[in-house]
Order: sequence, then structure tokens, then C-alpha cells
Amino acid sequence: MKFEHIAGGETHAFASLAQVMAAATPLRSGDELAGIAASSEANRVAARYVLADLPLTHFLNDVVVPYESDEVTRLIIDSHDAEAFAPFRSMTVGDLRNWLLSDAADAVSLAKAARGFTPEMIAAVSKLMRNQDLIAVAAKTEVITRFRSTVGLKGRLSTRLQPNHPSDDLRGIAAAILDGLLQGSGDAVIGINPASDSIQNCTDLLWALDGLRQEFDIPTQSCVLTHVTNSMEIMESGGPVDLVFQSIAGTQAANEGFGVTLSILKEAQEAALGLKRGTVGTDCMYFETGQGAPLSADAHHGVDQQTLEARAYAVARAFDPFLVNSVVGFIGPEYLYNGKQVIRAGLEDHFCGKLLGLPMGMDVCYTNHVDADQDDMDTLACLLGAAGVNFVICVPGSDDVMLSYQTLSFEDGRWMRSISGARPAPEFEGWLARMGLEQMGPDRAIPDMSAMMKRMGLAAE
Amino acid sequence: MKFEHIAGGETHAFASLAQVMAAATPLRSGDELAGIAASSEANRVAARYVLADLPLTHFLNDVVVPYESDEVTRLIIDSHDAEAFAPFRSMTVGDLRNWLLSDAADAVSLAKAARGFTPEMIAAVSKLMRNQDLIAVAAKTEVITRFRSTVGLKGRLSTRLQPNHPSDDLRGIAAAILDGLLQGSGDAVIGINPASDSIQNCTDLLWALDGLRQEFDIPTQSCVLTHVTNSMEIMESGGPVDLVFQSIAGTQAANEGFGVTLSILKEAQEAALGLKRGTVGTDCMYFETGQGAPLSADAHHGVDQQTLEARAYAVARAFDPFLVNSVVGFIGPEYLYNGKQVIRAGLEDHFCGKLLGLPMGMDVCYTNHVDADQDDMDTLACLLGAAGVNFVICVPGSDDVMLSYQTLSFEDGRWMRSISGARPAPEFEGWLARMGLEQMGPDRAIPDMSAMMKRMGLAAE
Amino acid sequence: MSEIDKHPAFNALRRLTPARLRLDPEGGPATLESVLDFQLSHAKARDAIWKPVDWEAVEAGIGGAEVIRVHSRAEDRGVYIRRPDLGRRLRERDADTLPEGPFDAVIVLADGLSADAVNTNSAEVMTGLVGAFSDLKLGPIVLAEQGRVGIGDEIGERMGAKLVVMVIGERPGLSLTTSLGAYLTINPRVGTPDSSRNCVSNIHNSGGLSAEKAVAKIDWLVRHALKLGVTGVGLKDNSDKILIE
Amino acid sequence: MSEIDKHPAFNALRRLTPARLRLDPEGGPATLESVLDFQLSHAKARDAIWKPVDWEAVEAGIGGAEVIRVHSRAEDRGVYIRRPDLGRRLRERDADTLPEGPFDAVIVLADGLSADAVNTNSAEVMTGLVGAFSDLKLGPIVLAEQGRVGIGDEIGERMGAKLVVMVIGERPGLSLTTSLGAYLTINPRVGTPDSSRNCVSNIHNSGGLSAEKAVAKIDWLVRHALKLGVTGVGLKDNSDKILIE
Ligand code: B12
Ligand code: B12
Repeated sequence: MKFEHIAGGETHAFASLAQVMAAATPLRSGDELAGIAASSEANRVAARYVLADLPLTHFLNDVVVPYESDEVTRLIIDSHDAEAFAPFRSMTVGDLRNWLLSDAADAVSLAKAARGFTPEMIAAVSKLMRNQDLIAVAAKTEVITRFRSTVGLKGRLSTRLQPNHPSDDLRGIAAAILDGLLQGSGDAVIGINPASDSIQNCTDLLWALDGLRQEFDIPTQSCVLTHVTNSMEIMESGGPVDLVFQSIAGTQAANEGFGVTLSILKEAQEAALGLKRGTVGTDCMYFETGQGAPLSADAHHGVDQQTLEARAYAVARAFDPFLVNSVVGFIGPEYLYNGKQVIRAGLEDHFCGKLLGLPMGMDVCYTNHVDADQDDMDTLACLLGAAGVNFVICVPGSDDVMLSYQTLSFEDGRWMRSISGARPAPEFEGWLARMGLEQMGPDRAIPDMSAMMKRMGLAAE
Repeated sequence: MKFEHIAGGETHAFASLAQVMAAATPLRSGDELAGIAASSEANRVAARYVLADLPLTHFLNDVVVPYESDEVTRLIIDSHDAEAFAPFRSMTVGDLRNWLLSDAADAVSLAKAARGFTPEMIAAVSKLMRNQDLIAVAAKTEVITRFRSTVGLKGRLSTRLQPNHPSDDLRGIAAAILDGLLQGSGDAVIGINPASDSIQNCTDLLWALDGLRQEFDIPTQSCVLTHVTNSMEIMESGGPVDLVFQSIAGTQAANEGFGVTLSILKEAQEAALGLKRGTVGTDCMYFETGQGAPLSADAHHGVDQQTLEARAYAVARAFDPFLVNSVVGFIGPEYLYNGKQVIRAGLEDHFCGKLLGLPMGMDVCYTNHVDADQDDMDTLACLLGAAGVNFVICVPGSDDVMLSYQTLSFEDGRWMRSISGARPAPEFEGWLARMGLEQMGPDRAIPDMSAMMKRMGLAAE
Repeated sequence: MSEIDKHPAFNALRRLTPARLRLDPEGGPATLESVLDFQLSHAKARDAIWKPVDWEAVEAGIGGAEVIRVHSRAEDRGVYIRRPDLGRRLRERDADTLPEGPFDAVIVLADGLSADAVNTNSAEVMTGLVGAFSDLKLGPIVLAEQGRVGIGDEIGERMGAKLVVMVIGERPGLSLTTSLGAYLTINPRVGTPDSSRNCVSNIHNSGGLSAEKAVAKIDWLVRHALKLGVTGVGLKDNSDKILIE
Repeated sequence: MSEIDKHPAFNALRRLTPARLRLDPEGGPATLESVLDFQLSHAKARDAIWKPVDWEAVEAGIGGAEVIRVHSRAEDRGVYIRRPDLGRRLRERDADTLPEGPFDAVIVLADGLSADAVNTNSAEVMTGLVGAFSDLKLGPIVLAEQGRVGIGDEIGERMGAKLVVMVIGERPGLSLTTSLGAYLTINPRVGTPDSSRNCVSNIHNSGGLSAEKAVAKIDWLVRHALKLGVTGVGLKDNSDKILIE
């Protein structure tokens, strides 16, 4: 196969599918770092012309990471659903773009098609799409998951309440949870990144979270985002694990850099399923991903970071996750340099995740070494609201004091809901109403805070 | 009055109100060019602290451009509505920000307050606001204007159809109009920028537009965007002028650079009112503005470009315009360098215009020397949709072949409507339905195109 | 299948304008074809901003007329883009090289925002203007590098010109990067407002104003300007009317 | 009126965490106070990225221990930010200055993303570690400029270290720019994956892990690593449990 296009008199040739995909991607620092970005703007467009004419079946035969040496590739190829793919068999990537934008593609047909798409197909089509396309198509999808609450229903927007503390102080964490609940946050999950990875510490956090949830009868789930192998050890010794968390990536080598394999994830999922802790459903995995992780681990095989990110979603969907989110601006400027790159990547990640059938959320965020600010986050949040994101991550005042980065605040989560007219997960919405936390403003029946604090183990002054 | 704030141990002093305003503005190339941008990020925040504590009454006494030598300042001060201002009399800029974000500020109270606000007050408060605030507050306003269609109703989004041609070829223009109408565009105005300013040429264009409108009984208005003095000459000789257009700016000197004064505008408005061409209303002026124009004309008096832009809105509102839009990314990178600056300025301009009571639209656009692309325009369009913009400008394929810049396409206009659920102006919506142009897609009853073309004076092959 | 093939009845309409007409009664999102074509055009238009003028070739194209080359205070393209104020002023050492006149008119040719436009279209316009003004006391032609419209004011003032005709590369568009503009200023002085100039725009051969028509229009404006002693909003362009009458 | 004054009952809660708690039962948009404070903090945090370490002072703070200074292949901060690959490798001429060992352990101190953290908090941690490892064959302390976590691998490999402890400035946060992290790698080799390291993070005095506790934890991990011959996901941190037992 020759990958070639003549644009403006100049012939642009690409040596491999991976090279076409990389060159077709909107500019970002990570692909420049990897030395695989387009050589010019014209070169970028030429690569898109090549992609547009590429038959989708090509992706079933020509893989960007070798089948033999990479279990993610094997997963993608071996679990490909030929029946779901049948309607798309004779399409090119360009045809798929047109179909996705047509009225024929609606929530039902998109859900049916998801397992027929490989991540590379969806990454490819995303490269032909403008921001407006990524929003319009994602907004048509509906991916619903269930554990103790139902996340992803149309017209709903959930949030992860992230009450991190730099030394995992239980009372400090409880105070942050209280703050979030008061502002209607936490229906996707109350999830702590533990500062210390010690098993004891993580177990303590889990018991505290579970106690709180039960005390107030909150229809949500908790999670301590420690390494999957730690969660397994904790489950073995009887710890109350709702969701099992793990960072994942799109190549076997990158996952090894994270200390995980597919079989470890499978084992963990089975252990969690065995606990039968869900009430309205059994989706019990939580994955985080993010463009750049494989490159950082020198495990990218010359493939662009956005395509690899989509491959991580193939890993995720093998385990029926309850939540998946990209940590889009979290990793650093070496992968996404500024607000513009973060915004574009956020829309891509959400689009690709949704199209592949994932309950996609987003960590709308940036670090202090990225050239971005709160205006960029407002922008991305508004766009993702329009695109129908399943959930976003919220912390007190946008400032994660343990992970050292800025994500949305509880107020931002509320703003997203108000501007897009979206409501919380139905179970949680009912709970907020029962607690008198539904409305904001001076008129609201303020709950008896000191009683609440006492029940949380937090005495007032 | 001392403008001073201590931030992080450092004292930041500002010599004048204009300097505080300039330093408080988010970074943009135009203020750097003028040498008045904040000296550091900390300096910028310090200026915002100063603004936050500044009483609104201060703006009634301390003007950024001298009263004596500037008729725009005189207009602002002399037409200030003390009664409308009464509820805000004891507020600081920071208090105003809080009030605007509160539930007390709704469509009714905002409309009532508009004439109590001076442009400088609104520019100041916008500098304290994040993108999300600019969107949230603007979305609460409702500014409705009427001529032959009603523009600005909640849940509606109108478009200016801009069928420019590099040599004003009447048939080429008609073809572009046909293209736009087919895609549901043109309910705000069908407005041509004439390539040649000759009176004869402009008159010809007006007759052609008017003939077309009457032939198809389109409930819209037409405009040839020539200089106001030309429009006056044309009206005198009986030309069919619906809307009188003019570019305006926020200082007397800048307006003189454009060849206009307030009295010329008044005269023009009276002439147009005299024609009584409106059917559902009498709003008959159309103004364009844009950050940077005064600086370009060396008429900025050391005032930042965003504040001056808001002052242009004070000029506009003196003439009950039917349409006002900023040409935000049109002028060039010396004023707004990249997509991020254009996006921020677009939200500011829309916010300030709406708060001052203007029927604000936007030319969502960029030039080829600005560091921006279609993704940035998708982003700005989506944000403005959420903010409830009155209208946007649309051209065939986003490419204005006469003005040499890129604005939204007709398809983009439709996308904005679909993603925000907004509909065209009611009169125009009815017309689209009558013409069978309401729905898109293969199922739509395609109008008899050759008959339509014939009636437009365009024979098919 | 492209729009062109799908709706052949519209092809005649397409030829009427360089605009990117869709003319698909079915409508729907923009076609992929048009999106990619847009992106390629954008890449080219962005490059056009940064291209240099081939001044030797331009000089040759103008023919025998005497020519002086000057440079603005904007050293390079990067500065030019961000600092229009510098593009409006002559580099100091170049100011002294200009002859002092007096002249009825001086023609200036500047790169402006498009070298393409100057490289492609200036020869015909410039020779046309020189021919049309053969009866006037015309100064040498000034070629100004990294120039904005306003640099004509300083040049004209220094040269004691009654009127300056500035021919300049207009900003490149998506489809077309070769358009010239002409700006006429009577009694040019540093700091002249734009309201005191007239403009003849979109001079190019892709559906714009032809060089011939442009020269005729500029000629009409120059004669009336010199006679009435005014350019700008005070001088209404009635050239078409008069040509018709 | 600030939140603090409005809801004094919550002040005790605020003291439990450095997080920016709102705790206003009325809710509504973020207060202007918090928005401006955020912006000022952001300005400072961004500056923190670009500050240099005062290596002389750091060296003095460590006390008598032998010290070697090296630099990564990232010449300056701009390169460092965009090129983590270069921040993980030793500048060639510096590689030769390292003694060859063998050592049980080598401690490396790198600026990482926060000079503030190294300037403020490294002395206590470093002297603590040197004290704790007095029974081990410890190499000289290596101070690495413009270093990433991975540069410890090359240093450890060159020095024949059984284990490397990399103490490094964590990326600055909005509220706090002085946090250190420690990364432990057994059998360090260029290209060691992160899954083969352990991490002790958030070492600082503003609600984080104190230097004393951090040293104890690192000590526990180092002892177990040397005994079991493993770091990373294979070595579970049970230090707390054991401390409790
Ligand atoms: C950035 C970051 C990441 C990025 C790293 C990518 C990159 N190129 O930078 C991503 C998102 C991929 C990541 C992933 C994970 N991380 Co992390 N990460 C951080 C963070 C926020 C900043 C690190 C930093 O500033 N380093 C300093 C700079 C100068 O170093 P660097 O050389 O540029 O970057 C290297 C390190 O950051 C290192 N690294 C990052 N995370 C981790 C985690 C572990 C266990 C190890 C050994 C190394 C490591 O990888 C980078 C490349 O070599 C810290 C929190 C903090 N406040 O420090 C958490 C933190 C270090 N990570 C943590 C964890 C648990 C993980 C995961 C194991 C989560 C999971 N369950 O899968 C994964 C896997 C990490 C791995 N590679 O094995 C914990 C460690 C807890 C502990 N005491 O062991 C921390 C403290 C945050 C937390 N509490 O959750 N992480
Ligand atoms: C950019 C632009 C503007 C900007 C100029 C600001 C700036 N700093 O660049 C803004 C938005 C302010 C503007 C305003 C107007 N413009 Co204008 N503008 C253009 C545009 C799109 C590009 C010009 C260009 O590339 N110049 C070349 C560069 C290198 O020159 P420059 O030194 O950087 O910029 C100077 C010129 O652009 C000049 N200029 C810009 N517009 C006009 C208009 C006139 C009549 C004059 C004399 C000068 C002038 O002002 C700039 C600063 O000195 C052209 C369309 C085109 N295809 O050329 C229309 C164009 C030149 N403008 C036009 C018009 C009508 C106007 C207005 C009179 C509209 C109105 N009714 O108010 C106003 C007032 C202009 C004035 N200052 O007197 C017409 C002129 C028609 C004609 N043949 O006379 C054109 C051709 C577009 C059109 N057909 O509508 N414009």
C-alpha cells in the first residue's frame, strides 16, 4: 500500500499507516517531541486526504503496533465484532465521517456500531473532523452505566467529587466531601487519589468513605485510586471496594510501565464483581487515560499520541467500566502545550471514547507548566457540556492540593449543569432533594450543618 | 484618587483609571502594541483588585477620555440615566459582578439597568469575569429589535447573509444569496460589502437586493455597507435603503478617522426613519465595531482597546440600532494575536454589548495573518451560542472572497442552531416553511430551483 | 461524488463568483471535500503572508520609469505583523534618499500583506498608472518594503507631492492571495487619517477589478482630487456614473 | 464579606485541609475574592516553574556529605519543559565525573519542576536520609540540574549503585510550590520503567508528609527493597502497618 497525495503540486508520501495518522493530527507538542508530527501544514492536509480515501477494512489488516508483540493489538483485532462492522465494510474513513454527521447516525445506530469500530478507525475519522463535528457527533451518543447511580443518561451531567489531601488526613478529606455534597457534587463517584500508596492507608480511606456513604445513604460509589494490584490485595482482605481504579494506556509496553496487564485487570474486575456491591448495576471498573503516557514511557512505537489514546479505550471497553476519563491537561506541556491543544485533545478524547462505547468523562484540567488558564477551562467545559460529556471531575476551588494541578471546581460543575440544562444522576438528584440540597441561593433550606458535621465525625468549633 | 494594591508583598500603583483598566485586561497584542498592558501577571491581578473595590460612581466623575475634547465622552456622561443607575449607586465594580451573577439579575432587571451603566463600568466588570461569567450573564439578557423581522428573541439565532463579490457582480451576488437562502440564512439581514464605493454601484446593489426581497416576499432587510455619507446621498436620490450601515469606534478622533460624527449618524438615522420601510418595527441602523480600530487610527488616548470597544457601544445605542456586531477577529493580529485572544474578545464584546442594551451579534472570524483556525471558530461559535448571541455572519464556505477573511459558513450557522436548539427569527421561519426550505436532508421537498433561479434573474445552464 | 457532479444545473452559477458556493438543495454539514480544500487553502494563504517580494523582477516589470527603494522601520515580517506603527514610517536613513520635488503625484508600491499580489499584479497597474499620468509632474516611483498604507504619507510629505497613490498588497484571502489595493491621499502628511483617503480595492484578475479598469478609476479619482483639492469622504466616487453617462 | 467571616462555624473545618474549601451552604458562583486569589496564586505558581535552584545554598544545607554536581542534556528551562527525554539523560561530559562505586545506594537530588521545593525542603530530607543510611555503603550525593526522575537511572547505573533514591521537586501546585517527591529504583538502568520504582510523594510542611516521616518511609522501603531485591509494583508499601503493629 502506498500512502501518497499530491497537494499543490507537491507529492506527500508517507511510509506507513502510523505515519499518515501522525501527520494527519492537529499540531501538538507530544507528536513534535516524538518527531512524528506533520512537516508542514500542507503535509498535514495531504495526510488527511490519504486518510479520507482509506478503506476502513484496511485497519483490520494493517496494525500500527505489531500483533505478535502487543496484547492490546491482539485484543483489538480478536474482539472485533464483524457483525456490527458489516454496514461499514465498504466505507472509507471519509465515508464514515459523512455517515457520522448524517441523520442515519443516531444514539441507537451508534451504540450498535461501537464494537464494530476499532480505535484506529475512530482515531482516523476524528482527524478529519473539526471541533464542531466532534461535538455534534458525540452529542448524539448515549452510553449509560450503572452501579449505585445511573450515569450517562441524556440531559444528565455527573461529577466525580475528588477530595484529595496531601497527607490523606481523614478529617480533611471529610471536610472536602462535605463541601462537594453541599454543592451537589459526587454522583459519578467520590474518588480519592491517595497521597501514600500504603495498603493500610488505602484501606483506611475506603472504610471512611464507605462509612460516610452508608451514614447518609448516598446513592453513589466510592473509589480510592491506588494501583490495581493494591486494590486486589485490599479486596482479598475484605476491604469495601466499590470501583477498582487503574491508569491504562494504549500499548502493552506502556501498560507494563504502569505495572498492569490485561489479565491483571480481568482478575481485578472479577474480584470486584464478586463483591456484588452495586445496587442498580454491576459496572465496577474506573479507568483513567491521557494522551502522552505511552510516549513518556518510551512505549509509543512511533504512533501518534491521539491514536494511542483511542487504543487505551479498547482496553477499557473490555472491562465494562462504570467510568472512564481522560486526564487531558494533567500530564504536561511536553504532550499538550497550551490551552488550544488541551481543548482540541479533550474533544477528541471524549468523541473517541463515546464512539467506542465508553461512559466517557473528562478531567477538564491543566498544570502550572502548561500555557493555559481558567478561561480555557471554561471554554472546554462549555464545549464538553454541548457534547454531552458523562461526567467531569470537581475539587474545592479548582485546586488539587495533592496532585498539584487545576481541574473544575464544584461551582464549575454547577455552571456546566445550568448552562447546558443538565441534571445530576436520577438517584442522586432524589437524594439531593431529600437532603434539601437541591437548590442554591439564599432561599434554600440550609441543612442542619452541625448535625451533618457530627455525623461525618467533624465537630464544629 | 490613588490606584494601588499590594499583592504578594509588592506594591502595584497605577497612575490613572485608564491604566488600571488596561492592566486589568487579559493579555492581548493590541494593548502590548499600545504599551499599556500589565507588566506581569501579578500586576494584572493587582489591577483587578483595584477595580473590584472601585465605586461605580467613580466612573461618573473620572473619565478615560476628556469630556471637553471628545463627543463620545459627552454622550456617555450627558445621556447617563441616573434613575436606572439608582439601584447600583452604592456598589463597587466587584459588587456589580456579584449582582450580575446573582439570580436578582434576570432579563427584566438587566434591561432596566442598561441605560444606568456606562460603557466603562461594563468594561471594568467584564475584566473581573471569567469566560464562564461572560457567557452566563449574557445568556440572561434579552435585547429584541424589529424591522421586517424580529431579532433577538430567546431561543432564536439569526444570521446575516453576506454575499460579497470582488467586483460586485450582481449575478454572482445573487448566486451567493440563493446559496444562503437554501441553507436558511439571512433573517438578520442580507448585507453586501461593496467592493467599489461608487454611489452608482451601491445604488445598483440596493435595487437588486430590494427586487429580490420583494419578488420572493422575504421578511428580511437588506443593506449595502457603504459609508454612511454615501447611504445618505443614495437615500436623497430615492434609493431603497432599509438599514443604514456604519463602522464606528469609541472615541471622537477614531470616528473622525472613519469620517463620521454623532450628528452625521443622527442625520442618517432620521433620513432612514423617514423612509418608513420597516413593517414590524423601526430600528434601522446597523453598526460594526471591533477592538483595535481606535489604536490603528492613533486615536486611543492610552485607553485599552476593550474599554474603547465598549465605548463604541455607547455610540451605537444612541441610535436604536437594529443590528450591532463586533468584527472581532477581522482587523488583524496586531490587536488580537491568536485564537485564544479572539475567543476572549468575542465573549467580552458580546457581553458588553448586551449589558449596554444592544442587539449584539458577532462576526466569528479571523484573517490569514492571525494565528487561528476553524477549530477556534467552532469553539467561539459554540460559546456564543450558549451566551445567546443575537446573530452571526455567514458566507459561502466560510471564505469572504472580497474582504479576504474567514467567517462562519451557512453550514456553521445551521450547526449553531442545532447544537443550541435555536430557531430563526419567527417571520423568517414562517417564510422558510412556506418555501419548503425548513428541513434539510434527502427527504426535503426540494424547491423548484430552476424556477427560483429564473425569478432571481439567474438562468440555469 | 462532488457537489459539482451532483448538481450540474448549478455549474453556471458557480462560474459567476469565486465564492465557495455549495448550492446543494439537500444541505447538511459541509462536505469533507470542501473541508479539506479549505484547510489546504488556509495553509497556502498563511504562507503567503510570509513570502518576500522579488523587487528586482518588480522593478523590471515597471519598465523604464525611475525607481527608488526604501524600507519601513519594521525590520522583518515578524515585527511588521505586530507593529503597524513601524510599517507606517520610513527607516531613517532611507528618508534622506528621496528627492524633494515638488511633484503633482508620487506613486508608491508596497508589499503590504501580500508579496504574491505585488509579484503577480503590480506590473500592469504600475505601467498603466505611469502612462495615465504622463501629463502630470510625476516623481520617481517609490518601492517600499514592509510598508503599510500610512508610509505613503511620509514619502509624499518628504517628496513634496500634492498627492500620493499607494499601491499595496491586500491581505491574502483563502482563495486568492494576489489582490492589490490603491489608496489616494491628497496633501499627504504623517498622521493623515484614513477618512482623508480614497480606496480602490480588489484589483486582480480572478473576478476582481482588472488592471485596466483600476487605472481608469484611479485616474478619475486623481484628476478630481487634484481639481477639488480633496480626497477621502469628501470626494465621492462617481466614476461609474460618469463613465455611463 | 469573606466566607470565613460569614460562616465561622466552618473555620475549624478549613484548618483540616489546605484545600480551598468554600463551605457556604448558600452556594452560588465562586466569590470574587476566591477568583482573584486564584489568579494571583496561578501567577506565582507559573513563575515557580522557571525559578533556578540555589545550588550553593542547597549544598551547604546538606552538611558535610560529599557532593557532585551534574547537569542533564536539557540546556535550559525552555528545553526542559518540552523535552523530558533530555531531562532524563546526563550531559555527556558530566557522566565521566561520577565515581564508579559499587555502592549500596546513591541519593540524587534534582530540581525537577520546582526549585522552590528544593530550596526550601531538601536540607532536612537529605540530611535525614544520609543519617538513616549511615550503615550502608553510600555514594556521594549527586545534585542534578534540569533533571527528571529518569536521570537517576543513568546516574545509578554509572555509579554501580544497587539502588537509587531520587529526591525531586514535584510540579508546583496552585497553593503550594514546595513539595518534594522521592522515587526509589533498584538496579537502576537507563530505560527503567516507572512500574519498577516506588514513590513517596507530597513531602512538605504544609499539611503534607513531614521530612521526618518521609525519611522513615523511604528508609523502610529501601531496607525492604535491598532485602527482597525489588522495587515498584512488586514491593508493596506496608510501612504504616508495620509501624502500627
Ligand atoms: C504527573 C504524574 C503522573 C503522570 C506521569 C506521566 C509523566 N510523564 O509525567 C501519569 C498520569 C502517567 C501518572 C500515572 C500514575 N501515577 Co502518578 N503522578 C503524577 C504527579 C501528579 C506529578 C509527578 C511529578 O511532579 N513528578 C516530578 C517530575 C519532575 O518528574 P518526571 O520525571 O517529569 O515524571 C515522572 C514521575 O512523575 C513518574 N511518576 C508519575 N507517577 C508515578 C507513580 C509512581 C508509583 C511512580 C513510581 C512514578 C510515577 O513518572 C514520570 C515519568 O518518569 C504525582 C503527584 C505529585 N504531587 O507528585 C502523581 C503520583 C506520583 N502518581 C501516583 C500514582 C499512584 C500513579 C499511578 C500508579 C496510578 C495508577 N493507579 O495507575 C500511575 C502509574 C504511574 C507509573 N508510571 O507507574 C501517586 C504515587 C503514590 C505513591 N506514593 O506511590 C502520586 C503521588 C499521585 C497520587 N497520590 O495518586 N502519574
Ligand atoms: C482591514 C480593513 C479595514 C479595517 C482597517 C483597520 C486596520 N488597521 O487594518 C477596519 C475594520 C477598521 C476598516 C474600516 C473601514 N473600511 Co475597510 N477594509 C479592510 C480590508 C478588509 C483590508 C485592507 C488591507 O488589506 N489593507 C492593506 C494593508 C497592508 O494596509 P494597512 O496599512 O495595514 O491598513 C490600512 C488600510 O486597510 C486602511 N483602510 C481600511 N479600510 C479602508 C477604507 C477606506 C475607504 C480607506 C480610505 C482606507 C481603509 O486602513 C488601515 C490603516 O491605515 C479591505 C478589503 C480589502 N480586500 O482590501 C477593506 C476596505 C478597504 N474597507 C472598506 C470600507 C468601505 C471601510 C469603511 C469606510 C466602512 C464604513 N462604512 O465605515 C471603514 C472605515 C475605514 C476608514 N479607516 O476610514 C472598503 C473600501 C471600499 C472602497 N473602495 O472605498 C474595502 C475595500 C472593503 C469593502 N469593500 O467594504 N476596514
